[in-house]
Amino acid sequence: MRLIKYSEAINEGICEAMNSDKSIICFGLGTTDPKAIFSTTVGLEEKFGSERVFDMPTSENAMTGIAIGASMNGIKAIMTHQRLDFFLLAMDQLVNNAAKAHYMFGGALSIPITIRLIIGRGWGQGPTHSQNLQAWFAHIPGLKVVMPSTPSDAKSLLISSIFDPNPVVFLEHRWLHNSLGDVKKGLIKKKIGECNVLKNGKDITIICMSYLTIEAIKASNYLEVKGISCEVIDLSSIKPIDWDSIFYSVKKTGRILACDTGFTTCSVAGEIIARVSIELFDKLKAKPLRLAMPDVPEPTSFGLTKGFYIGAGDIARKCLAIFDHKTDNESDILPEPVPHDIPGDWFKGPF
Amino acid sequence: MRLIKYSEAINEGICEAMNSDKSIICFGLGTTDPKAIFSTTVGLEEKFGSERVFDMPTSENAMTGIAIGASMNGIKAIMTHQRLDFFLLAMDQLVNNAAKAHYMFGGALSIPITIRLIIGRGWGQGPTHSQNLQAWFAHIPGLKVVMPSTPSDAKSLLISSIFDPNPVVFLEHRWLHNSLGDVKKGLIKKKIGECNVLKNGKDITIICMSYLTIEAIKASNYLEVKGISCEVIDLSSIKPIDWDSIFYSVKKTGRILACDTGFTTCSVAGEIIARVSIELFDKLKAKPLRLAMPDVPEPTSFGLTKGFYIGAGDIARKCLAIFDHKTDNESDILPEPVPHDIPGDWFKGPF
Amino acid sequence: MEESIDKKKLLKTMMRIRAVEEKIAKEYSQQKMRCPTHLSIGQEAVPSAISFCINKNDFAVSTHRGHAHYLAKGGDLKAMIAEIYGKETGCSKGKGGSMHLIDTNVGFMGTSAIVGNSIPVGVGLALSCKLKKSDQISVVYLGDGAVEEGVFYESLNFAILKNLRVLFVCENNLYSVYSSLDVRQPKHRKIVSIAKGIGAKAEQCDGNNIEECLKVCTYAISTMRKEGGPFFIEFATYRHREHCGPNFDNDIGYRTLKEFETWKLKDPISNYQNRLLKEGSCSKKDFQYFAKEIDDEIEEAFEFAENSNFPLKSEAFKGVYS
Amino acid sequence: MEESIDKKKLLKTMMRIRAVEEKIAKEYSQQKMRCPTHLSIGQEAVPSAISFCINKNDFAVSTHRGHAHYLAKGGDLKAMIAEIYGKETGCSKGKGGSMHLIDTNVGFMGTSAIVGNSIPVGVGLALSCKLKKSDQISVVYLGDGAVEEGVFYESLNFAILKNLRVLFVCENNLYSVYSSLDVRQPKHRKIVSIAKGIGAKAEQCDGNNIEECLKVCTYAISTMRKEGGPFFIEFATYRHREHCGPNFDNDIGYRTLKEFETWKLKDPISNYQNRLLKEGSCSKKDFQYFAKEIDDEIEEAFEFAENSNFPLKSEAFKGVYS
Ligand SMILES: Cc1ncc(C[n+]2csc(CCOP(=O)(O)OP(=O)(O)O)c2C)c(N)n1
Ligand SMILES: Cc1ncc(C[n+]2csc(CCOP(=O)(O)OP(=O)(O)O)c2C)c(N)n1
Ligand SMILES: [Mg+2]
Ligand SMILES: [Mg+2]
Repeated sequence: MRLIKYSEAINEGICEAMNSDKSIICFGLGTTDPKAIFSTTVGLEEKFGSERVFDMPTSENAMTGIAIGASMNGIKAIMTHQRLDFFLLAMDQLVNNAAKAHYMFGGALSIPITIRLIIGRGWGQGPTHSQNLQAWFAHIPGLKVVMPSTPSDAKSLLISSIFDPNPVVFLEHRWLHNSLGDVKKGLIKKKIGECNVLKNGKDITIICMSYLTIEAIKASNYLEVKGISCEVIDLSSIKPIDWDSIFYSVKKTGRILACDTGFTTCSVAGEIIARVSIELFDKLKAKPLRLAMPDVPEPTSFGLTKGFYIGAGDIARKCLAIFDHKTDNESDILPEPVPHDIPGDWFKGPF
Repeated sequence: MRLIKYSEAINEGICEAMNSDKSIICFGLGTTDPKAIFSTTVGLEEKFGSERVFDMPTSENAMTGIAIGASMNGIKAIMTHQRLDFFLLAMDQLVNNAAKAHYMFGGALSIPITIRLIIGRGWGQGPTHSQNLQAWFAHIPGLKVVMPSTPSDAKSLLISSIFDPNPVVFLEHRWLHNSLGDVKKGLIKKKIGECNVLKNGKDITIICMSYLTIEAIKASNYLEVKGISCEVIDLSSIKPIDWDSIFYSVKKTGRILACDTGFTTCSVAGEIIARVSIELFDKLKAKPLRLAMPDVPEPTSFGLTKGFYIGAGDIARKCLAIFDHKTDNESDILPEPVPHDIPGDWFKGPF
Repeated sequence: MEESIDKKKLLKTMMRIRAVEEKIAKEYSQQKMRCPTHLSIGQEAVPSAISFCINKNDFAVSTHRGHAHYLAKGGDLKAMIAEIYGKETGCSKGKGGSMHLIDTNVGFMGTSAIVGNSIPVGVGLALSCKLKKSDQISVVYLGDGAVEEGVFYESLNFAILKNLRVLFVCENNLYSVYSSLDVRQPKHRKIVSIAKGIGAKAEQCDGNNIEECLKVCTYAISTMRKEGGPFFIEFATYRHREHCGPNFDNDIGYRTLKEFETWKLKDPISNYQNRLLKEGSCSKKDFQYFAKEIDDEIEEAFEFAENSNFPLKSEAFKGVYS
Repeated sequence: MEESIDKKKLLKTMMRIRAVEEKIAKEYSQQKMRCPTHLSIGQEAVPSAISFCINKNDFAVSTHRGHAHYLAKGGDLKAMIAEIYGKETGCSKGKGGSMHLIDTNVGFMGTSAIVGNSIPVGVGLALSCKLKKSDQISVVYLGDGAVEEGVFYESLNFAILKNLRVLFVCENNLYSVYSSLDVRQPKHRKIVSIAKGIGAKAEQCDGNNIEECLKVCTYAISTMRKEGGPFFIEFATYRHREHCGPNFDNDIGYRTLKEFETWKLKDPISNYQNRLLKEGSCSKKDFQYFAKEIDDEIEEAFEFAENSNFPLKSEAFKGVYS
């Protein structure tokens, strides 16, 4: 066992990759500043030099195109944005260019770029610093999308993303940066497109991603006590998604709850419900369930975010309801932590 | 009956609105050029002057922000882009600004802008001139999204969009521009969020939008002959969507096929399947069905687009299969028109 | 000019902004203002000068670092503090926080947490004025980082094209977060020269000298009012505290203590106080009196904020559509 | 210089591009080239000149109007025509069409159907060269409309910042689709002055005079090779035919016949032919000989395209991922 933080795992992943391949570069606003993007890029410039590791102008769109152009000549770029929301400026380059270049030039090119986007919630991040738009990226043919929930996946999936010949959108949740996990040394990889079955169960399949995996595990522990056996699937990759494992699990349990950190309408969770309903209609023992963020921008106020986020309690309640469990006091079930808007004591705001 | 073209209906809608309200402006690349955005803006500059109707620089992102800013001071802007794909440059302004301003400023502002985006398919438009990204817009709280399929809806929904106090994304399909329909004179409005039940039926609900409505109607006529009675729902509004009518219909028919002009994964059709499966699980007599464009960029070649688009035949085959209809020769069913890549003889390419 | 300006009022405007920010800094560690907050301490001269050149019905938009701009435009202090506290009495009803301030009553049309995002909005406001044949102007505050966004360039191009009255106020404080200009913009290329290249009238100005700021702004605005069209001003300025949050951060190594101290010496407020003392237009007593008046107002605002209620949880789900 | 350049080859390069475009125009109405197609007739001098100044291993990227740039860089003619016909032998296997041409064998790294979209790509290619310590340069073709996109400005800023060898070739043909410069850019503001304001070395050049083009390009490229850093050149040019498609469009009213005729008189090819005749470096026979050679090659290319197969339908679903 070697416990390290998620943020350290990211850093290690970049280091290992850059060590093993001189064609990898790493840039983004703040990459070389003292905060080093929540410590994930710390020490990289010292190790690999300022040609390969650099800060950049606030020019998200051009910088994406520049990564694309460099990748056409054998460079593998890792670009980071401190919030996904900033990357909305670069949708033209991402969608009209990176995602399609391999296809529309008949295979003449590959675009091996990795775009790290930090997503989050809470502590007053508000409407434009908290968007979880994985559904957007999943909608676009040609993009791969990953959302690791453990330090080990963070490292291994990041390495796989960097070496993947396609553009990969790598979504890391701010609330996971300090979580600890066992992480192997070296250049470890994990196949993009394979989920983690974190827990075997027989009554219901709970599908989750990124930070919600933490909440799903908590809920499943609680439900176990109540006699409901949950199979917990951490998606880990969003596109390609591991349909085989999902279908296999739902065939077994006959029930599904799909959770999502993003808005509800046209969400990844919705896609999962749709596909499962189409493919496994006859196997479902109960209506499928979804728990995604409401179709509402995230408000800033501490008061307004109370009860706003999806937590273990919400997951547990959804599952209990489908089994017609009566509970005396609903709000007693895995209550929201206090304060509800931070991931843990380590978080000292503002960023 | 007064038959006019879809493109004329758009033009009339703008005229009527601008006539009735001096605060409306209309701009976009080509608005005042001789082609007048597929004739939809013809004559507007003459009628309303060059202060209110103007061409613009190729600066999609800034122009969106400019529309937003003007709207904060009582101007209602109609902005048009000749392809949806160009508008990807403006996602920051649309999503981080227009969609959220009303909410994140606590209601202090409204953003009454209408963004006309032309979508399409065929005739070598290729990967970056053919995207139907309604699912993206539907995913974002604060946006309204409409996709009229008839000239009458085009006019009335456009007028409603212009006068709606929220940002509305108005998607018009190039293949509909020349379609004829009965359109009332005057300042007619249609409520955003109400679908059209185009055909009553009892066996299956076919949900469609925009150009696919034409194909769905063809398919339903064919299916009728085969003894399958289809209820055809033209969504018309994508967000808000008319859940009441959809649920009402599916409760009746017990079967659903959701069609979509966009990519499959995380599509609007997927959202409909998900919601229907969740809400009407017990009412479904057969697995729900979806027919959306594949998760593939649209290729350019005439050869490659053969059989690529969703047509009446595909819709019919999907429906027949769910009723276990055996058909002697599948490909005989409503064959793809020849040539398959144009909407009709009126289309003379290239634009 | 010398004669006509109200020097005391100028000073007081700056002092008030400073005091509000200092108070936020002081209380911030209590963890009651739970949102990213970017203070303008050190950068008070520019908005203060501008507040003397524009009218209440002129427009302004700003950035993540918007407190000073909001206050200088006449924004409601209580509503701002309450907003930072996330209260229902906040100017954005708690939905926006420090980065989303608005007061439409005084033409302050919002700040944005996305760099460059409010620039075209300011241009759109100016377009609306032209359409309405009003002679209002629109002030766009932006940082040295924001000029790196393509939208800045697109917006300025359009403002010139349509001859719109937009005052672009670029507060060049040398940093974007902790990234210095070196890693973002070509050496020896001045920001003002970009604006000129695009075709705008443009000037540079010492952003620590409020009287110079006032002069340059007055000139720019009178030019705009006369001839129409935008004007771009690059102000040299410096933030004293960390990029985001209440503390000093000279220890973390992105800038030298020497640099900090050099700029600290140029502090717009203490310098102006010294100058007014020297020329006899103000006494130390005046300063104390101002400070007291300001403190009372601030005290009241913080009390107001603290005593206000959080919005109801259910409000989170309302107001998505108008 | 006069002595050293191969004038015949220069002329022939232009004539070949023109002849290809004329042939496309001639065949287009057959409706076999079913994709938006933007011809460069009238704009041949610029890419022809550049083809004389750069090496095969230098890079180039271009726009929707990319045929001439592809050919000048040495792109395979047959593969281009086949691509426009949508055939499996096309340079993009039929997936891209006229607006998505590529030939990586000669460093032609693609065209884009989105205005401005390929500009940062060209800068990224130059960055890769710097990282690999190669002295290759990267040519970015763009139109006068593309400079209105913020990404142009962002890309140029970065190229200067990192001292990248990017040659920005702006073909100013006065129009973006049917919109004249008047409605898009400030009067009297030159595009070249934007580039200078951003901090680039920049020149203007008559894009109809191939020898002047050659001179300016040679200077720009030798400067870049010596000093590093980008260079921006604005070329005055004019397209003879409609924006998209094979026809003339002087009848539709966005430009005057007079304007068209004035520019037609500056036609780069006939003028150069006259000049070479006059100075005796070429005879009419030479022209005929060139034309014949070119026509044969083109005939063969069109035959190749016509005789090639469409890709299998199933290919549409392949190659989304690498
Ligand atoms: C589009 C975008 N990119 C990055 C950020 C992160 N960010 C927040 S504040 C800031 C600094 C911008 O610098 P400047 O414009 O000089 O303003 P200053 O903070 O110095 O006042 C940055 C980069 C953002 N908010 N938006
Ligand atoms: C982002 C974007 N906006 C608009 C268009 C529509 N469009 C296609 S070609 C073109 C003209 C651009 O003008 P310019 O850059 O001068 O090139 P030219 O056609 O004159 O060669 C435009 C606006 C587009 N393709 N992409
Ligand atoms: Mg700054
Ligand atoms: Mg042009």
